[in-house]
Amino acid sequence: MEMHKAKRVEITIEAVMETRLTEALIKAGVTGFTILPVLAGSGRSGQWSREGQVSRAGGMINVVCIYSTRTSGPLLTAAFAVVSPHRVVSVRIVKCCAQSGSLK
Amino acid sequence: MEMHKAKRVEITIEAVMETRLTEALIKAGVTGFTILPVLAGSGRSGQWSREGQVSRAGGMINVVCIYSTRTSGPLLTAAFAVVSPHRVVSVRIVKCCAQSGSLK
Amino acid sequence: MEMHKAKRVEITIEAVMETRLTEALIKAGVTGFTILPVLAGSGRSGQWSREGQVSRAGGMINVVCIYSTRTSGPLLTAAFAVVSPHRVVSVRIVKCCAQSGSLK
Amino acid sequence: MDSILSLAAQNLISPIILFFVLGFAAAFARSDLSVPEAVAKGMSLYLLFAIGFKGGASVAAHGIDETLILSILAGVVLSFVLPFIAMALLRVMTGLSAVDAAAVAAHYGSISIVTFVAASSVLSTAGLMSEGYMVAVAAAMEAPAILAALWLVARADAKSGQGGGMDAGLLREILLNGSIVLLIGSFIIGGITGQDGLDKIASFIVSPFQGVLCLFLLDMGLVAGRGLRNARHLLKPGLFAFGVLMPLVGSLMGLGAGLALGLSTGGVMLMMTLSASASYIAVPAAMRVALPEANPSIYLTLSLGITFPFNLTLGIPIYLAIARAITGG
Amino acid sequence: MDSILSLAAQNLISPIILFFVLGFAAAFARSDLSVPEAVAKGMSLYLLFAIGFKGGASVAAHGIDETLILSILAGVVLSFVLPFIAMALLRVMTGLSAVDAAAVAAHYGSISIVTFVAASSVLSTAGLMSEGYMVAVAAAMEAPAILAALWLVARADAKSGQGGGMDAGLLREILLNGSIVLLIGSFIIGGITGQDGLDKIASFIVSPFQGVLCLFLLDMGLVAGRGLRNARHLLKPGLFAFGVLMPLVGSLMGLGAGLALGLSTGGVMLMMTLSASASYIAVPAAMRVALPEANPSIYLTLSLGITFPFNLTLGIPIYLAIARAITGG
Amino acid sequence: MDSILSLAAQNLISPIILFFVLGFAAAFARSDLSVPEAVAKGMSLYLLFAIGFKGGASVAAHGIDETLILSILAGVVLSFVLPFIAMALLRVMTGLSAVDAAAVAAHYGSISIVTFVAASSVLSTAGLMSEGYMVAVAAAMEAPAILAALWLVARADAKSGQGGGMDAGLLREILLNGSIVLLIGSFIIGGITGQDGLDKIASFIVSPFQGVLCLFLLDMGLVAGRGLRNARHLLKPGLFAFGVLMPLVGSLMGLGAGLALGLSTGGVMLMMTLSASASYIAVPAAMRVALPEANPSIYLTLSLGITFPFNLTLGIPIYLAIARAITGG
Ligand SMILES: Nc1ncnc2c1ncn2[C@@H]1O[C@H](COP(=O)(O)O)[C@@H](O)[C@H]1O
Ligand SMILES: Nc1ncnc2c1ncn2[C@@H]1O[C@H](COP(=O)(O)O)[C@@H](O)[C@H]1O
Ligand SMILES: Nc1ncnc2c1ncn2[C@@H]1O[C@H](COP(=O)(O)O)[C@@H](O)[C@H]1O
Ligand code: NA
Ligand code: NA
Ligand code: NA
Repeated sequence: MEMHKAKRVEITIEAVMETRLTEALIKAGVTGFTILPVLAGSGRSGQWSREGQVSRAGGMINVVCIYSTRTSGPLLTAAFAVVSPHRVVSVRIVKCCAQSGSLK
Repeated sequence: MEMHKAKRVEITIEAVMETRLTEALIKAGVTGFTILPVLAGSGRSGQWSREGQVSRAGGMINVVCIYSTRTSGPLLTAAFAVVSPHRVVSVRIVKCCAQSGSLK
Repeated sequence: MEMHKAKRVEITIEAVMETRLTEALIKAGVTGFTILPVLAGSGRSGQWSREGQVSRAGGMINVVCIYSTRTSGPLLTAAFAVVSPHRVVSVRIVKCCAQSGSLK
Repeated sequence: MDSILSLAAQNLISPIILFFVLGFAAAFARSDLSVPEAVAKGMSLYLLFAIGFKGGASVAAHGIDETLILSILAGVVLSFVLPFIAMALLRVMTGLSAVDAAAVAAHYGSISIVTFVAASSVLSTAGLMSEGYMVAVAAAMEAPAILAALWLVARADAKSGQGGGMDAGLLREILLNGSIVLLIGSFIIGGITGQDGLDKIASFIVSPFQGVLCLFLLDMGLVAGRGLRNARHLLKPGLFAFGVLMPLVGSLMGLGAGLALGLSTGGVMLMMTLSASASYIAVPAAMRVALPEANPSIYLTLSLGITFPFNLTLGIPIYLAIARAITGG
Repeated sequence: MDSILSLAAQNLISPIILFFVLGFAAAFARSDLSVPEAVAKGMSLYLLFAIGFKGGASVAAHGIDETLILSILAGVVLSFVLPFIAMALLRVMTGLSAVDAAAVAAHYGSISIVTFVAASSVLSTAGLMSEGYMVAVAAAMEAPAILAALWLVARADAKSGQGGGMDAGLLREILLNGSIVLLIGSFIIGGITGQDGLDKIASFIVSPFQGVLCLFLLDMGLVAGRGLRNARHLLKPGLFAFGVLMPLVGSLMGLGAGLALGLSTGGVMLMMTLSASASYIAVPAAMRVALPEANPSIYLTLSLGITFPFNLTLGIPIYLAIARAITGG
Repeated sequence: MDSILSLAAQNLISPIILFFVLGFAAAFARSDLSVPEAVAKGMSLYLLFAIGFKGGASVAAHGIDETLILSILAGVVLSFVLPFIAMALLRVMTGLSAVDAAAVAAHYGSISIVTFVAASSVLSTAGLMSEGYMVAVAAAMEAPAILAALWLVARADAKSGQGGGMDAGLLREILLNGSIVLLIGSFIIGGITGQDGLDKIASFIVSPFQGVLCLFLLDMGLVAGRGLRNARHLLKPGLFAFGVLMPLVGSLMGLGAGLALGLSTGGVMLMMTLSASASYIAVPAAMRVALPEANPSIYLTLSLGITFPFNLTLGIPIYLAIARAITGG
């Protein structure tokens, strides 16, 4: 299996923003991402937990997106346009490699 | 706590392949891994979500495996033998460190 | 968006230890973390799965904590004090970057 | 007054209230008792499905009342007007910023479906009927308050480019949010299939209803208690007072509307309860998108930690006593 | 013809169909209404448990019919043969690759347990009985189609080393998949404990059954609608036509088998429904393992987005009318 | 003896046991049948809610028995004493380390609420009554065993600084753990609202109870079977023998206590069952915090994989037969 250099962005964002973020990513030509559920967390806006919650308002999701180092510009711009007015966002970039072809 | 250099492989694979992958890992001598649930995702085979699903066919899991840099060969070979015919796989390797003893 | 250098610690720990760990983190001045659910895993104490479980004893959580490289000392000390007597802990440190302001 | 007290006492020792109190107390004692998110959501789907369907079947049984449309219109107007009153009270009683105040105001214009359900169950214990379409009024009151709040923000703070973002996507999300769709959908299906349909599923949506409500209120108590414990430092006296005063003010508006419409005693009491209750499901989700600068701890703590318990324990018997005294029901 | 139409109309306004339509419409309108995965799975466990147990208890009550074994055998044969017919139709009507066509064919040989449940509930509304062991026939029809499809792939594409991978592990997974085990296990337990056992748990598995089915079909509507919306670009006219034609063809094969076995009117109708229905739980999971090159969007969209709604709304009343007309029941 | 055997046989073919066996067998056959964690937790909340409430309502109906307090005290003492006996047996019969043995001992002092529920349902099938407050005794027996075990560790291994960590936080967690809070809370609410309250929610907590219990025991069978399969290499003959012997020893202690308290036949049998049963929810969680060096596979496999199935299938009919023979009930 050939490995390529790639970037891995991880965005922790309110669950209600999911569709907006994924639509922005797809519009920017980024079609590969994975969404992990989040149980609980803490940040500047305090501590929270999903236990017993009904509303989607009180929860986050974790969007992981791996992309080739060449396409970083548009991805970040698209994602950040959605993400920036929200206080509850963390973006992390790590160097990594991924199976050829699964990146865009 | 002493830190060692290690690799971190993250495999996003269909939930139905879980047993096959973990059995391959264990056979290859890799006994440490963690499986995270995945809510939704998008890739070459389109967008999907676990909401309301009953079948395990329409979902992925996230298998994270940390191992010492010396044992990388057999691990990757074993994992990839299971993983390669499946279109829905992403492998990422990152440099990291882990508590001594929890690696193999 | 400005990026800063940061560290990312990922701790896989028994679910029953959640409150103890987060309280230790908060006491150490670390107020940003995200807790992911874990479905199943394997380590020195064997393989396990959350399927059908009622007790919290048989499960793990994944605590991810991103912090600026300058504050690593107290964080690790606080976390490890809680974590060390437990056999089921994996700590990983990776280099990464995060949105300014969300770190502490 | 006497009857209010005895009714309140009787209400307080009903299983549903006691389970709410149990959850509240467990959260404050930091017990690890908790209901999984999926189970809590499952119960809320059940409750919406059941009350929607029963409302529709009741409309089918009693015929479409001429006041149905008027009542729905009244609900829309109340939901749109209440945030303005809430806003005015908040500016006087608290030091909240315009954005935070508007976000809170949106919650009080909208409604809490669980408060509505609890009020209905108090009604039936008291042997009173109500108009089946009050469920539709409840659904109609969910959304207008959100628009009012965004308008308030835009007015208060015309320069801040960020706040008050309302676009087509958000509007669709608000109008088609899951609870409205399920409530209205079940209402219509109940209306179409009528008594026949109700007979088929009565042993699912009628008989076990009270029991599910007990478990659900246990969870609400846990969530409300945990939220209040985490955010108690936010609860300035002014905010606390608002959380108790505003439902009373709202209930009086609802009383006026109910009387004007000529509703039954039970209908008037439900209209008061709807106006008095504050949302904690649909509106918080909309606020996270539309007013991300507003602090969620404030509006959630107020609506879920103060007003919801107040309505559940004291408000509902008060509204019932007033409705009875005035309509003579 | 007239009776089919009126039956279809009557079927269309039953609560279970209307909730399916509600879910379907909500998904198309992009409402955020959704059922948590755990709740959906819990409801499916409940349905399998209930129908298995009731089937077994009914066999215990009526004695083991001499045609039980023959019916199960007929089911196995039908499940194995139907994929070949489906494959032939697909090669004529669509441009699918051999692997994609075989994967689709496997779904149509196997069965949809929810379609079976909906048909049973239409039967009981119509006041017709059926053989209790039809549940066992349903379970027996789940797996053979998968083997047929893998054989089709191996034949069509003997050189491609990858496709059609069947090993001992996969065979065990298919035969012991959760829904078969629960269905057959509950059937046997129902048979052992008989009427006594049924009396003990009737208020769990009999009375609330229709209500749970409504909620479950709401979820099925949401999932089917969302799938269809995401994959509508795949739906060429040929594929769409296959999704409607194949269940009719299947139902005729089931009709033949049911008549040959001498089943009751209800039994014939259920045999038709089983043959007409397409799997969307067990077979997709097996295909992901055995035929990873097949595109899941195609087979899921066809079976869940086209054939399932077709059977639920039009197919079932058609099969009932035909069964009645021919058996004179 | 004869009556024990026929009772055991009768018990073995009840739906709840058969569903446990189904789950156990499915796990051993490596079927992928599984119950989502959230659904399993939801069912356990339901069971605790229902038995607590019914126990409280029964106390309200029959009046507070003078032996209530004494029975609870007896339960506390039993729970504290049983670990010492278990520890002694373990040191003789097995080669476990002090820490592992103490962790196992804690489980056998505490109780399994599902075993209690299964025993109650066998009682009611046999037409026997029992004291409603036995639910409170069950709750009181959950925690003392944990303290006993920590004391055992501290004594056995005074030097090892790590083990046996008991602090205020852990004590609160143990005493306020979710299942105790829900059980006692529901018991109190059942006591306050009495028959009235029970009437309101009976169709939720009484009629469907047996059915939910079947599904829950299916899950318990799956979890126990999977655990046993994964950890069968740990099961030395000595450990296995302990897992069968210890419940019998415990039941005799419970018998003595029940007779001394003058409980009814049903009460004696429940006291025996509580003493015989081993925890697999609250104690394992406490052990992970307090004795992290103890191997969870050992204590979970013993209590859930050996003792729970033993009690469910053979133990309960034995305890009932003994209680009947001695009390003449
Ligand atoms: N430093 C951090 N490390 C990990 N997760 C974080 C961090 N900061 C924030 N988060 C996550 O992002 C969410 C929103 O953060 P905030 O906007 O700061 O309240 C939190 O609830 C956490 O789940
Ligand atoms: N570039 C990517 N970044 C993150 N996750 C991905 C990426 N590509 C694929 N995935 C995940 O892997 C699954 C299968 O991918 P695919 O086979 O390309 O459809 C997707 O549904 C995602 O959950
Ligand atoms: N090398 C590893 N890679 C990933 N996860 C691990 C690893 N080792 C342990 N874990 C996780 O940590 C848990 C406890 O590990 P242990 O204490 O070794 O049994 C396991 O059940 C896994 O979920
Ligand atoms: Na209101
Ligand atoms: Na078929
Ligand atoms: Na015990």
